Amino acid sequence: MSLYFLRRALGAVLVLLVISVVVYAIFYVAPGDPAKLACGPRCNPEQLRQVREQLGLNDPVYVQYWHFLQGIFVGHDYSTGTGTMHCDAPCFGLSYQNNQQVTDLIAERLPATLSLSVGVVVLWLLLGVGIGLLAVVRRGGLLERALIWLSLAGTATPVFVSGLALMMLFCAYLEWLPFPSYVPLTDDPEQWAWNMLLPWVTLALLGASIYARMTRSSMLETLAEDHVRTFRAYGVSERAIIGKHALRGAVAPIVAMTAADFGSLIGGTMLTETMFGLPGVGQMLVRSVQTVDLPVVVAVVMLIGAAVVVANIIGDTLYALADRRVALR
Amino acid sequence: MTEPLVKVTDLAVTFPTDDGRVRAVDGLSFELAPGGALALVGESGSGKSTVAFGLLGLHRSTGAEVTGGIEVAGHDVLAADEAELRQVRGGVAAMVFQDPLSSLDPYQAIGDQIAEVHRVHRRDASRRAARDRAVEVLDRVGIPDAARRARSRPHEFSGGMRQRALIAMALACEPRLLIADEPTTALDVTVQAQILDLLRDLRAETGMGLILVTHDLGVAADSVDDLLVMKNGRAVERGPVRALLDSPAETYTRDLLAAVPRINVRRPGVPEQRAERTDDTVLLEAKGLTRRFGRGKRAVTAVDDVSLTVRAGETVGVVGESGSGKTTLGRMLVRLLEPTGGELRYEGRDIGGLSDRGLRPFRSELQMVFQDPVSSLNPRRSIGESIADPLRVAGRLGDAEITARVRDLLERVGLDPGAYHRYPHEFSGGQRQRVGIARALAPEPKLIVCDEPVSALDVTTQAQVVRLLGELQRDLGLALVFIAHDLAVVRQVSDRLVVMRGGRIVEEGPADAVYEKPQHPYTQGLLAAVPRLEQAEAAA
Amino acid sequence: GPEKSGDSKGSGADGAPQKGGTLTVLNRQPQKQFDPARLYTSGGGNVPSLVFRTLTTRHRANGAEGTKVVPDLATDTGRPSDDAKTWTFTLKDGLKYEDGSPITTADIKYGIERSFAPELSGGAPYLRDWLVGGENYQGIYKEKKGLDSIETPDAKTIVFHLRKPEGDFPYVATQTQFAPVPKAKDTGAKYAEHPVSSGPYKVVKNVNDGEHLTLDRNPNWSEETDKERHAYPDTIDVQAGLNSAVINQRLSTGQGADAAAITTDNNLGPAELAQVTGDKKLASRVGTGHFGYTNYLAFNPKAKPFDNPKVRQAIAYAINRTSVVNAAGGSSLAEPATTFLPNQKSFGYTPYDHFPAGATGNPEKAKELLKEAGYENGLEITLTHSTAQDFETSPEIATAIQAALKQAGITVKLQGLEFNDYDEKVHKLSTQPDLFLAHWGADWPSGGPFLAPIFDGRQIVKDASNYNTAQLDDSKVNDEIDAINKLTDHAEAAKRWGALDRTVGEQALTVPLFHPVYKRLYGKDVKNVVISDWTGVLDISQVSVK
Amino acid sequence: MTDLIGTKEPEAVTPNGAAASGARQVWRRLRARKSALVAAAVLGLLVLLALGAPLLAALEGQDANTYHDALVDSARGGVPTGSLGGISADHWLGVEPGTGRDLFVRLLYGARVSLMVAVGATLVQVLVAVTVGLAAALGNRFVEGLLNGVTEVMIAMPLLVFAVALTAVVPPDFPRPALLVVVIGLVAWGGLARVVRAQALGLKKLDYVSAARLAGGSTWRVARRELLPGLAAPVLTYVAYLLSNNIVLEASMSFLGVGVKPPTPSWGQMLSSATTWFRTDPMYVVLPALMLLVTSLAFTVLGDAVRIALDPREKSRLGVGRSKKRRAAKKVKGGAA
Ligand SMILES: Nc1ncnc2c1ncn2[C@@H]1O[C@H](COP(=O)(O)OP(=O)(O)OP(=O)(O)O)[C@@H](O)[C@H]1O
Ligand SMILES: Nc1ncnc2c1ncn2[C@@H]1O[C@H](COP(=O)(O)OP(=O)(O)OP(=O)(O)O)[C@@H](O)[C@H]1O
Ligand SMILES: [Mg+2]
Ligand SMILES: [Mg+2]
Repeated sequence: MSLYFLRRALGAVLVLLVISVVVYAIFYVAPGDPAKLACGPRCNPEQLRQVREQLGLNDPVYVQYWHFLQGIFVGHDYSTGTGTMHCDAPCFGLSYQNNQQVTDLIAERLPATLSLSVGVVVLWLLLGVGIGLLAVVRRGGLLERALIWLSLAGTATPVFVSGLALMMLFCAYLEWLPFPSYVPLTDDPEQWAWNMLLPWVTLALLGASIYARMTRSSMLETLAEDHVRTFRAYGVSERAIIGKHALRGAVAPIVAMTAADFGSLIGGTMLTETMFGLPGVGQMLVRSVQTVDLPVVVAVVMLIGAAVVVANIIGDTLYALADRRVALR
Repeated sequence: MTEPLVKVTDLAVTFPTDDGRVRAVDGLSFELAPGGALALVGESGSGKSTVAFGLLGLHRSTGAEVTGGIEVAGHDVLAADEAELRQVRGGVAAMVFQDPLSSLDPYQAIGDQIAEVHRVHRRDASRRAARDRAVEVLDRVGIPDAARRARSRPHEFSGGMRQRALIAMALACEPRLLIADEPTTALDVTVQAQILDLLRDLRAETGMGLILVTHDLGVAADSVDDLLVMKNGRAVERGPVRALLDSPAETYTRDLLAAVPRINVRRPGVPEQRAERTDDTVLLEAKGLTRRFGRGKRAVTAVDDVSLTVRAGETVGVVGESGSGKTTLGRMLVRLLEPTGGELRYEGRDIGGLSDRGLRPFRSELQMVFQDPVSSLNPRRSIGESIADPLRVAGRLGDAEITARVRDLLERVGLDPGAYHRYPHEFSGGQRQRVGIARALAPEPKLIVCDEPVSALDVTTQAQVVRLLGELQRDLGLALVFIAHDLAVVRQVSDRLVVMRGGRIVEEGPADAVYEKPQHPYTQGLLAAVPRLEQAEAAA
Repeated sequence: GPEKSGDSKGSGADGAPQKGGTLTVLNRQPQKQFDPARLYTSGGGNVPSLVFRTLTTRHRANGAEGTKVVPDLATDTGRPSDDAKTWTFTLKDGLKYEDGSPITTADIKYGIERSFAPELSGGAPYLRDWLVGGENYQGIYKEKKGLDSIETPDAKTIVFHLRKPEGDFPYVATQTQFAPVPKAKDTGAKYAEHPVSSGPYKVVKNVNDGEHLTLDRNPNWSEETDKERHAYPDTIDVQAGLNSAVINQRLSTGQGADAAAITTDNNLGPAELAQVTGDKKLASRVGTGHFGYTNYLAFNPKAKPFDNPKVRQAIAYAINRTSVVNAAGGSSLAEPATTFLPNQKSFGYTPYDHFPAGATGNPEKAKELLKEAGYENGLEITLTHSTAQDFETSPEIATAIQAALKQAGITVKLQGLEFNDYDEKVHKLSTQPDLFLAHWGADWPSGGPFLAPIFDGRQIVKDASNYNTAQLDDSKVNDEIDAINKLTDHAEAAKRWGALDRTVGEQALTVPLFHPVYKRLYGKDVKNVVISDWTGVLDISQVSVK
Repeated sequence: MTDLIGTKEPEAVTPNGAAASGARQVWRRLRARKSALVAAAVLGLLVLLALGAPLLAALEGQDANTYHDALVDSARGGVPTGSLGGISADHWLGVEPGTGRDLFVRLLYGARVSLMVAVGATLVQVLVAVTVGLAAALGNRFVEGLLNGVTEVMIAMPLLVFAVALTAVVPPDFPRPALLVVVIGLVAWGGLARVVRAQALGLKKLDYVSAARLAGGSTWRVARRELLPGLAAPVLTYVAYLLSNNIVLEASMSFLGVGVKPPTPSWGQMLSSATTWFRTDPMYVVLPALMLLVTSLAFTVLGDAVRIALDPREKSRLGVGRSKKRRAAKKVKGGAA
C-alpha cells in the first residue's frame, strides 16, 4: 500500500517536471516579450536591456529553467533594490508583472478556486446523480427522455453563454441573487454561498449533464446484472433495488471519475472565473498567459497538474475502497 | 389429497428476438405436491431455466409473452399484482441461481444482503433480528464462523461458499418451495457433493418442496423423487427418478442417459494402440515448472514445482479442484505464460524463456483449446477467419487454399463447411467448442492442451466433443493434455492421469491405475464425491 | 466633436454632493501596479491619483476645460527658463504624508530617481529622454549619488535641467513619477504593498494583486492644499478583474452597493449601448468622454507598393468610413477621422481632408490614382490586424477596409495576429508589416506627444518599441517639432502642431480612420460626474455618493 | 470531464455482451431506432448545408463578408434595423449587429469550420488515443510506464493554456481550423487513451486473444485483428462526447481569442461575440447557440444509438416500447403482465 503511494508520488513529480519543461519550451518560442511588457509601452532600449537583466531573461533558456528548479528546491533571493527578499523553498519565482512572489499570489487566490471547484463537484454530483437516478426510476417515460435531452443540452452549452444567461436572468432581471463577487468563506459563510451559487450552477451544469448520463447508463448496466435479479426474485421492491443496489454499483465508478475530474475541473474554472470575475487561479492563469508572465503560468499549470494527479490517485484509491475487487497496482 | 404446491398448466413462454420469436417453453404442464422434489432435466436450451423463472413471475416486464397458468401455493403468479407477487417471491418460493458469483451484490456484505431479503418478508423484524437471522442461516448451511463471515463481501467467499450463501438467503425467508437452477454446475465435485447433501438435509428438516434444474442426470438421481425431462420447451417424459433411470420410455431420455460419462468404466478400445506407441519420443518435458503471480505479501504460487512429460500421441489427463493451477499449467505448456521457474523443453529445446518473437516458429506446433467457448472466439470475426488465422500467419498457402482447408477442418469437426462466414454467436456452445478445436487443428500441431473443453457443455454435447477428440487423436497422432475437473470425462480420454492440488502434483500414473487404486487421500476423496447414476440404477 | 462632451454635465442623482458613504468601483483591469514609479499614467491612473499627489495635475473639469494642466503639490505649473530647458517648481505649504510627516522636494527627487531602477520598470519614457544624464541612469539603488539634473536647493524648491527645450514639461509633471516617496519608507520592489499616501485616500487593503482595493480617508490630507480632488466618499471599494458585460450589467441593475458604483476603465459596448439608448432612465446615467486618440491605417512607405504615394492616396480615397465606424461600434462610439490629430482644441486640431472619400469612400478616384501608379489591373495587398476583439485593431475593422478597397479594385488579404504577436511585430522595425491597423493616444493633451513619436525621425527606435512606423525622417518636420517644443504658451504651440499635422498629412503616411468616443455608465446614486477630455474617464476624485 | 465511460470498462468486456454483433445486426438495430435516423439525417443535412454554403449563399444572393451599413442603426451600437435581428427577404436569418453581414451565410460557412474542427479534432484524438492506449496495454513494463506517464501529462495539462500558447507559436499563415484540429487533437486525448487502455487490458485477458497469439502472429497483428474491433463500443461512446465537447472547446477558444480567425465565421466565434447581444439582438445569440446545440445533440444521440446497437444486451435491458415489434408484442400479451 505505502509502496503504491510512493510509486504514484514519484510518478506525479515526474509528470509535473515534464509539464514545467513543456510550458517553458512553449513560452520560450511564443511571441510576446515579458521584458517589454514589464517595461511598459515606449520603453527605450537601454531600459529594456536593464529590465531583461533584472528578470534574468538574458540567460539561455536552460539556465533560466535551472534557476527555476533551484527556486523550487532551495528557494531564491531577489533584490528589491533597497534590500533582498527571500523566497522560500517551493519558490516559483516572482511575477514579471509586479515582482510579487508567485506562491503568495497563488495562495491568495486558491480559496476562491477551491470554493468554486469544491462547490461545483458537490453540486454536479448532487445534480448529476439526482438526474440520473430520476431518469432511471422513470425509465421509458417521457420524463426520462426530457431529462436526458436536457442534460445533453447542458453539455453543449459553453460556460460563457450559460453563465451570462443565468446572470442576466437571476441577477439583472429577477434580482434574486447578487451579481457574484467573491466573499471569503471565513468572512461571511452565508454571503459566500449566495455569491458562489451562480458560478457553481453554471459550471456544475456542464459536469452534471455528463454525470447524469454516466449515472444513468451505469445504473442501467447494474440493473441488468444478475445480482439485481436475485433481489427481484426475493420480492425486494424496485425502489429499494434502484436506491440500494443499483445506485451503490453506479457510485463507485462515479466517485473515481469525480476525483479524476476534480483536477481538470480546476482547469475548467478558468472560463468561469473570468466570466464571473472571481479572483481565482484560473482567471490569473488566463491573464498571465496573455501577459506572458511565465513564472505565474508555470506555477499555475503545475498546480493544476498536481491537482489532477493527486485527484487521480485519490480516485483510484477510493475506487479500490468502494469496489474491493479492484486491486491497487 | 392436499392442494399441490406448484401447478403449471399449458405454460408457453415466447421471447421476441432480432431473429424472430423464440418459443422457449411450449405447452408444459406439471404439478408438485407440498414437500415433493422434482428435477427438470434436459439439454442446454431446452427451457428449464425459463420455467424456473416463470414460477416466480420473473418474466414480467421483460418483453416475454407468457400464457397458460402458473399457481404457486395458491397464488396465481400470472395474474397477481405487484404486492402479491413480491410476497410470493422469497416468501413462498425462493430461488437459488446458477452462477453464485454474479448473483450476489458485490458491494454489500453477505450478511446484510440476507438480512435485507429477510426483512422484506418479516416486516416486523428489526435490523438486529434480521442480521441475527442471517448469521443463523449461514451457520445452518455450514459456513464456518458465520458471525464473522457474514460481514464478508461475496468476492471474499469461494465458489462453494457463495452457493451456500445463496441457499442461506433462500432459507432466511422460510419458503415452502426452493427452486435451484443448476446449483452445482460451476463447482467441482467435492463441493458439489456437499451442496447436494445440504439440499437433502434441508428438505428433510423443513419439509419444503424442491425444484432442481440441472442437465446432470447424476445430480438429479441423487437428490429428487421425480424427474421431468424436457426438450425444446416440451416435457418429454416424467416419472419417479428410479423408474425413469431404470427404464426410460423415450429415446431422448435414453440418449441423455447414455451420454453420461461413467467413472467406473475403462477407456474403450485404446490399449492396443497405446502399446504400439510406448517407445515414442518425449514431445514436451517440464521440470520443476513454477509460476508465481503478484509480488510481496500478495504473491500466489499457482503452479509449484511441477514436472511432467508428454510423449507424442498420448493423452495426459489433468484433474484437480478449482484453483489448483490446472489452467496455469496448461498455459505454460503452450507458452502463453512465461514460467517463473523451472525448465520447459519442447523436442529437446528449451522454450521456457523464449520471447514472443522467438516462440513464433513453435507456435503452430503447440495449440490450446480454451475452457470457455464463449470468450475463446472473437465475436466480431467470422469463425472461418478465426480458424484461418494461423494459416494466414504462416503465409504458405494462397487464399483459395486456405478457404479450402478451413472448410475441410470444419467438416472434420462435424460442422457445416458453409458456416465459414458465420459469426460465433450464431452457434451453440458445443458447436463453438468444435470451432475452437478446428482452430487448434488448423496449423497441424503436435500437441493440443485442452483446458476443460467440455465443462460448459451439457452431457450430450460433452459426449460428442469427447468422441471427436478421441477420433482426431487417433487419426492425426496428436498428443493431448486434457484438463478437467470432471473425473468421469477425464477417464474416458486419458492414458495417464495427473492429480493436482494447490499447484502441486499429488498423484500421477496410468489412468486406470489411479482410478481403480487411488493412493493419495485427496484423490480418494475426489473419487468418492462423484455422484453416480449407477447407485440410483442399482438401487432401483 | 467636442460639443458632445457637454452630455456628461448633467450628472447623476439630484442635489449637491456631500461627504460620506462608500463608492464602489467596478473595473476590468486589476490595479496590478501601485508603485508610483511603475505606473504609466497616460489616460488612466485614476485610483492612484487618489493616493499620489504630483507637482502638477490635470484640471478636474468636464470636457475641454479638463485638458488644462494645473498645480498640485507645486504652487504653479512650473517656471521655465533657459529656453524651457530648466524648470523650477516650489511646493505649497503644509503638505503632509499620511503619517503626518512633511513632504519635501527631496522626496520628489528621490521618487523620480528610483523610477529609473530596472526593478521598478514600467513608467513613461519622457524623464529618461529629457533629463540631463537620464538615458543611462540605472536608478537610485545602483547609482546612489542620484541625478545631478534634479536640484533641490531647499525643501520647497526643485529644479529640473533638461537636455532640450520642452515646453510641455508641466504636463509631464502630472505623472506619478513626480509623486513624493519618503526614502525611509522605500522598500524597493515591495513599496507597492504599502505606498505612502500624499493624497486624500490611503490604501488599507490590496488583495489578489490589485483586484480588490479598499481606500480610506487620509486624515493628514488637507483640502486647502488640494483644489482638484474632492474626496466625498468615506471609503472607496475597488473590485477589479470583472468581465466587461458584467460590469455594465451591474451598473445598470444597481443592486445594493452597485447603486453607488462607477467604473474607471470600462466602456459601454455596442450591444449595451443599444440597450441603454432604449431606456430613458439608463440613458440619463451615461457619461460621454473623449480622449485624444486616433485609429488609423499605417503604411510602410519604404515597401512596395506603398512607396508610391499615389497608391497610398488611392487607399485613402477608397476608405468607407461609415463601415469602419460601424465596425468600431457605431456612430455613438466612434467619429470618422480625416486628421491625424484628435479632434480637440488642446491638441491643435485643424480640420483637413486631403483625400476626400466622403462618408462611404470614393472608389472612382482611387481607381484613377491606381491607374496613374501603374496598377490599372488592380492590386493585391496584405492588411495586418490583431485578433483581439477590441474595436480598435480588430478583424471587423480590417474586414470593413477589405470590403471598401475591393470597390477600388484592390484585393486585400487579411493577416490576423494574436495580440501579443501583433504588438511585438508592429513595433519592431524588422518585422513591421507593410500595412496594418494602428492607433495612437496622447500621454497628455498636446500635439507634441501625439505627433513626435510617430513622425519625428529621431524617434525611430531600432532595438526596442518603435512607433514611427512610417520611418519618416524629414529634417523639416524634425526642426518644426524642436521649434514648437520651445514654446511654453500652449495655445501658440497648439496652432503650430495643427499646422504640422496638416502638412505631414499631405504625404498620406497614414490614413486616419476614426476617433473613439467613450460611453460610461454609472450607478444611480452617483453624483457630481465629471469627465474631462484629458482622460475621457469618469473622474473618481470628483464623485460623491451622498 | 474526461472518462465518460472509462471506469465501467470491465463490464463492457463480458463476452456475452459482445456476442451478437456483426455488422448486419448492428445496422439493422440502428435502423430500427428512430432517434438514430433523425440524428443521422440532421447531421447529414448539416454537412450538406456546410458543403453547399456557396450555393445556398448564391441562392440567397448574399455573401459572408459584405457589410450592410444601411441595415444597422449606427447610433445605437449597430443593432440591426427591422424585427428579429433584421430578418427580411434578402437576409433570411437577419444580419449581424454592427457590420450588417448576412447571418444565414455566416452560419453556413460557420458550419464548415465548426464541423471540421469537431470531426477533425476527434479523428486526431481517436487516432492518437487508440494507438497510445493499445500500445500501453500491450507493451512491456517500460513502454507501459512511459505511455501512462505521457497520458497522465496530457490529462494534467490545461488545454486552453496550451491552445493559447500554441496558436501564438504557429506561423500566422497556417490555416486556423487545421491548427485547432491539431491542437485540440494532440492535447485532449488523455481521457480516451485511458478508456482504450482499460478496455484493451480487459480484452487482452480473453481467450480469443490468447488463441490469436498461438496462431503465431505479431503483437501488432493481434492488436489490429482481435482488440481493435472490441474497442469500437466504448470508443464510440466517448467519441460522441468528444465531438460535442470539441465544438464547445472551439467556442471557448474563440472566447479567449485563440479560435478561428475572423472574418472566417465559426459558430463558436459567432457565439462568443454574440454573448453581449442577449438583450438587444437575441437572434444573434440564439442562432449559433441553436446550431451548436442541435449538432451536439445529433452527435450524442447517434453515438449513443451506435453504441447501443453494438451492445446486444441493451435491447432486452431497455427496450420498453421502443421498436414496433415490441409494441406489437405488448398488445398480444394484453393484461397478462
Ligand atoms: N431473454 C431471452 N430472450 C430470448 N431468448 C431467450 C431468452 N431467455 C431464454 N431464451 C431462449 O429460450 C430457450 C430456453 O432457454 P433456457 O435458459 O430456459 O434454457 P435452459 O434449459 O435453462 O438451458 P441451460 O441448460 O443452457 O441453462 C433458449 O433457446 C434460449 O435461447
Ligand atoms: N493472472 C493471475 N494473477 C494472479 N493470480 C492468478 C492469475 N491466474 C491464476 N491465478 C491464481 O492461480 C491459482 C491457480 O489458478 P488456475 O486458473 O490455474 O486454476 P484452475 O485449476 O484452472 O482452476 P479452475 O478449475 O477454477 O479453472 C488460483 O489461485 C488463481 O487465483
Ligand atoms: Mg438454464
Ligand atoms: Mg481453469
